[in-house]
Amino acid sequence: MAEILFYVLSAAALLFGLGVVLAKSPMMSVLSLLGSFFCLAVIYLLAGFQFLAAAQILVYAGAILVLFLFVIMLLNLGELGAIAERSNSFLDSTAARIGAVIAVGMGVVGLAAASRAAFQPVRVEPGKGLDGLEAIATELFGRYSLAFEAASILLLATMVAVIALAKRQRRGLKNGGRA
Amino acid sequence: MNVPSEHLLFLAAGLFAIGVLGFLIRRNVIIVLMCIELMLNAANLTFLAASRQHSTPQVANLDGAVFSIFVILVAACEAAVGLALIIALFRLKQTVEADSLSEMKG
Amino acid sequence: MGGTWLLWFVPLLPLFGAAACGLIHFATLAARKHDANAKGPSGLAPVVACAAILGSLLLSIAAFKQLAGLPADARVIESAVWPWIHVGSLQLDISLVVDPLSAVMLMVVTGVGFLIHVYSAGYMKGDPGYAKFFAYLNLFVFSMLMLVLSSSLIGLFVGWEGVGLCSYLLIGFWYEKGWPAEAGQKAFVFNRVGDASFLIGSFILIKLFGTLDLSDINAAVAGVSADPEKAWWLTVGALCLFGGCTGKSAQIPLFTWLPDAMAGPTPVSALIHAATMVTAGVYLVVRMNPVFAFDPTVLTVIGTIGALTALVGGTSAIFQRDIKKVLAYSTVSQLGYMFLGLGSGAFAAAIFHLVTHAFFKGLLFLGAGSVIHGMHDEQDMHKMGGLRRHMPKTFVTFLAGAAALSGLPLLSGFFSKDEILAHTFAHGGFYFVLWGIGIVTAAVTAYYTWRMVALTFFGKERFDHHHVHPHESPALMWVPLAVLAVLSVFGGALGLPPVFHVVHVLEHWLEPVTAPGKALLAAHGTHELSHAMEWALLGLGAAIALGFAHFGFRTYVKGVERDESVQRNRPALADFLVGAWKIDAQYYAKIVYPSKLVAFVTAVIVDQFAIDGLVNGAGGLATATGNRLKLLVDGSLKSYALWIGAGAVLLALLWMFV
Amino acid sequence: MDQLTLITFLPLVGALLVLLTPASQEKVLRAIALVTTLVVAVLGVRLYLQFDGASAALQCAVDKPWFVLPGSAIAVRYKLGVDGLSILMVVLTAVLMPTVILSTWGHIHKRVKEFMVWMLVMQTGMLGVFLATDLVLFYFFWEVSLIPLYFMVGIWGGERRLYATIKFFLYTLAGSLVMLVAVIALIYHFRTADIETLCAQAGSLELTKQLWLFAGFALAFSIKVPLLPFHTWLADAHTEAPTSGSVVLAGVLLKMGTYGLLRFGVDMFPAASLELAPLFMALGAVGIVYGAFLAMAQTDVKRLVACSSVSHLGYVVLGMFALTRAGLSGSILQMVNHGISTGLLFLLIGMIYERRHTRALDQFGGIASTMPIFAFFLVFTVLSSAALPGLNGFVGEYLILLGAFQAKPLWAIIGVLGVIFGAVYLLVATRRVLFGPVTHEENKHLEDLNVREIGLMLPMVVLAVWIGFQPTPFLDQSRGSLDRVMKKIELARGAQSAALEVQPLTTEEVVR
Repeated sequence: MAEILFYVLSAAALLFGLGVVLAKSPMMSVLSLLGSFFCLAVIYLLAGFQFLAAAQILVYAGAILVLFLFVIMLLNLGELGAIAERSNSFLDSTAARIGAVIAVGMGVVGLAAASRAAFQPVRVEPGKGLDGLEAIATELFGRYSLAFEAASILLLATMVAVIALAKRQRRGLKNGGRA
Repeated sequence: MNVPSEHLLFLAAGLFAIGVLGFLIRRNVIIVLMCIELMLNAANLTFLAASRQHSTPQVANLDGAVFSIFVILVAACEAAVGLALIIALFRLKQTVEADSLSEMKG
Repeated sequence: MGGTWLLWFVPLLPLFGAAACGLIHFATLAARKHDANAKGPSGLAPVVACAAILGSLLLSIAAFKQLAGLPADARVIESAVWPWIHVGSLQLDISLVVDPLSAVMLMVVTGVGFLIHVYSAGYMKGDPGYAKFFAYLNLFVFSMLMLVLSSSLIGLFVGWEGVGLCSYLLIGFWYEKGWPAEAGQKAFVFNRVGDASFLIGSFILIKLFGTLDLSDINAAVAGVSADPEKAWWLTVGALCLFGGCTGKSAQIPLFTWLPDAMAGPTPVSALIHAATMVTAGVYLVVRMNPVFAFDPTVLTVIGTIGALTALVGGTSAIFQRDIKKVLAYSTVSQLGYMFLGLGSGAFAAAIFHLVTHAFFKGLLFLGAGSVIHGMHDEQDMHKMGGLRRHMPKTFVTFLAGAAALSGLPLLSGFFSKDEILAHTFAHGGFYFVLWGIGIVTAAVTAYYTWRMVALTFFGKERFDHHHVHPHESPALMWVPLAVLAVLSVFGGALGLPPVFHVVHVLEHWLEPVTAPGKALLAAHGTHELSHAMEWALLGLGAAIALGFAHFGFRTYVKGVERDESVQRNRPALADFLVGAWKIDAQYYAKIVYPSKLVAFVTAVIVDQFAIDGLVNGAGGLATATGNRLKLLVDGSLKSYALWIGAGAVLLALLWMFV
Repeated sequence: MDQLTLITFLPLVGALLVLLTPASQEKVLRAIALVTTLVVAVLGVRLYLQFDGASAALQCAVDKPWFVLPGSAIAVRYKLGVDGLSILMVVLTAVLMPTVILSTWGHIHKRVKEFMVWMLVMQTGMLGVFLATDLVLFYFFWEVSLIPLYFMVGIWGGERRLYATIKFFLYTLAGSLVMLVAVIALIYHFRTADIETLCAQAGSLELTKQLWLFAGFALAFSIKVPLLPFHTWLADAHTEAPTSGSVVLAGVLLKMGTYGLLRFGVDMFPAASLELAPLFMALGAVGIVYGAFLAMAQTDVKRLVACSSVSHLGYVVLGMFALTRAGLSGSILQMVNHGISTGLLFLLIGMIYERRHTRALDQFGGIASTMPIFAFFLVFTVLSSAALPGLNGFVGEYLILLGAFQAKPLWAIIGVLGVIFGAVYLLVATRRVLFGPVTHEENKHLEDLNVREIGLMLPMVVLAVWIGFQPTPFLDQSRGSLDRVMKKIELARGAQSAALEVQPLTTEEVVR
């Protein structure tokens, strides 16, 4: 039963992915992205990674997508056609076509690589959680403690950068009020 | 669920391809950013597939999981910075067209 | 004369003389810097120079006397050895040796040299480079003495090139006029071509004998006949050495520099291009007669080239207008005779002709010099005539010289030239042809000699009187002329033909030197002449000389009509002969011009374009690729993304399949 | 402080002194430079007198630890020593420099301080190259001596100086990089950087490896020599260099190439050099004739002399790769002779350039009548470089051509052609400069050489005449080393003939 659910969800995830790419207005893209995140979250759950499923929902769907929404709202890009693509299909310019070809190539390569890899059967029984909280914690604060601290610095740097970038420069300030 | 790992990897590859497709085709920078998020998710999926593959009922190999946590973190930072840039760009050029930015010509 | 160090003074005296005159010259230059026409000490130069030559003349006479005292087979005086180049097993030293041959040459060089020094003291008076001239003249005598006296080929080569250098300096003495410098350069280059072949000859000798000492080589030649490969190398070596001689003694391939060498002052032509330097080739062949006599073909080659040169030289002198050019071509022709003599194995006869030629040709050149001096540097015979009344002393001595040159009977020229012709005739076979050429050249010689005498001293005066006042030369100039005249007339006594039943002085004197060569030649059959045949040849020679002398004199005593008529109706022949059979023009067209072209091609096309092109090309290539790559960075995000994507796919594929 | 370190680094001390004095005091700067080079010259002559020509060993050797190559136990030592092959060049470098410094009075007037510093640094570099007996130290000095000339030509040169100096620098550098590869290979294969042991052991390598290593070294040195295909940089470098730069470049720097070929080619890889001898003799011989033709077609007198250097060094290579006793000693002597005669030629051209500020041949004519002393010196130098017997050029050339004849008669005959063409282009140049009527107005009142100019040429003239008349003491200095090298070549020749059993070489051809 779980397998069927997995296949359905993966199909949904792919469809939502396409939705993100092909949607006319950014709003539609954001929503389809949200959909794909949910499907993936459930797949993680099926694979036995409860913590990650939760993280996926909380961080990705909750934080990052909201951020996107804010930006779209802030710059009022939401209406259909406000910044509609000039031409209806995206594959007009040669660059786009090459891009498509490369994307397809990437996909094929991925599939070929995956199929070639000879995996033994998975030994994990379904239903039993792989990443219990306490197991993840021991890992995170044990072997990966250095990476964890580095991550914190990364976050700090990002915050500073974002503020510096997006702060509105009031005209007439000390350095000549550049735009 | 005892789905063979290949299928998980197929899904990841598909998602990744779509992400690249969007990344290369779309002219709207925000969509490009979203596609990057998509690609990162595909990477996450691969990590988890690997972690799942190498775990045994007694000992769970969680390296993949920890990695995907960090991937999520990086994705978050990347998205934040990307959006900040977009705002600055929008204020400068009133557009989010990718092609309009070509001042750095060689 | 002890022999050790004293012998060294024979060449060193002129060297010191040259150095002294050099200093005097620079002193006069310094003096002249203050006031333009200051004489400075240059008056001293001729005295120093003549004293130096006189010193070495006296030493030579002493050496000659001491040599004569020694028993016939041990007539050698050795000098101390100067160690020059010692490399591994190779020992090249310079030491002087006086033996009968070099004694004769010594007398000629210092004797005639001294007379010419005295003559040029008068001839060059008033010339700004007075002291420099004597410095060069002394340097020349030093080099010539080194050439004549040295006992090894390497020492001889030092003199050989030294002489070439001095002739370059002296021919180009009046370099302000421009063309003498070109003539000097031409002479030096021709000599250098000969020297190159000489060098190769010396390498072959070292390869065969391991040494360059002449006496050792002459002794070792006999041992070579056993090994055919060595014999072949010896023949090639002999021909290379002869190549050197043709360069120095102006034989067929390399003779066109001699007529141009007349650009130098006349005493130079007399000393260098008549008496001494040009005879160096003959001296070398006689000095190394076993090497040349080893293979008969070498002698035949020498004989043929000699005969042909005689013919070309003689015929080219017929229509020359410049008195010095006539004498120059005549020298070429007489040198041809000497080599013809060598070719037929008559080494003593060749030396005999060399000595007599030094006398009468030196005399003729100095006579011409005094004519030119009197006519204020006018050398064109068509503008002379009837000078016998103005210059009686020069006229008489010139007559003696001309008589000897044309081979009038009982004079030195007659005996020496006919001895060579007799030996050639005696050789038989192919040498009959050479003898024929010799006879024809004898006739031509008589013709052009008396044409010259007639045009210069007889007929009406073709110069305009108020500009030119011909006057007799001062005593300083005609005394040497007189001495040389006496020697030219009575020089024949040195080598009277056997038919006179009197000993051939020179042949007997040179016996020890020419013996090894004669022995090798005897192996290929001896040639004797019956008395009757000798008388016949003497008579024939006398008849030809007298006949053509009279014919030449008669046609030109009235004036230059004969020349003009030939010029009018047979211009091609006249031009052909005056241009020495157009050989020089051929050289310019076939060698000089193409070499300039090749130089241009190598310098501009091959070097600049090809090799340098490659080097600059490499630089250019780098900048070109740099520019093209620059275009990739066009600023658009999309193209960057594409490149990233493409790269990723490529890497993946690579990873997959490699 | 031992002798060799003193002689090598004294110029550097001089350079420091020059650096310390303020640039305004030009007189003091020049004096310091002159005094330093004079002291070095005296040391050089003392070294020459002490040197015992008969012994083949390295004399007054210095051997101090320097550093250990990382990752391996190979100790690179600070080793200096002089033997028969390098003694003449060391002394020439030491003796030539005072003349060069003295000549800068005439033509170096701007930035004198830097010029003197570069000149002294270069002298250290050059002396180091000839004295180093450790491969790494040799390579270090090889590069050090390259840089000063880059600045000298680049700053004080003529119009196209930038092009010329960059081309010269890159060309030589490319060569030395290839050499670096060979150096590294050699050091890591034999686990030592000492040249003496390498010379002994390198023969043991099998032939193909020897050939590759030899090729590596030979390429760098052929560029420096310059051998035929690599010579185009020389003409540009000389034309644009200041006079004193040209004198040093021609006098010493080119000889580093030939010295290298001798030390690292013939001495270190006798088998390989035997194998490649015909090729190098061919390049040398053709180089002679090619250089001569090149010189014939030049209109710039300095470029003409540069092309003549190509021809002269063709002789050196021809003699060296004849691999006979005469050829080798001739080529060593010819290195010194070329330094003297071409050095003098460049000095003279510099003097006429200081007066007329032009080097075009057709601007001259009839200078002999206005400058007789200059004419005397020019004719003397031309004769010395056209190998007139009695002067230095002849001894070297005769030995080289003799040696070449004993090895390969064909190339010797082509070399002899060089004697003719050499005389031609030199005499033509002299005639166009000195003789003929005075055509140009300026040539009428040129003032003749002053005492300084005559003084700086005298030592070289005296040396030229001395080598011409008495070459044996100079030849004997390299007797011991050359016997050692000849023994190695005989060994290699024996091995080679053993290898090609089919046609054994007749030993008779090689004069002992």
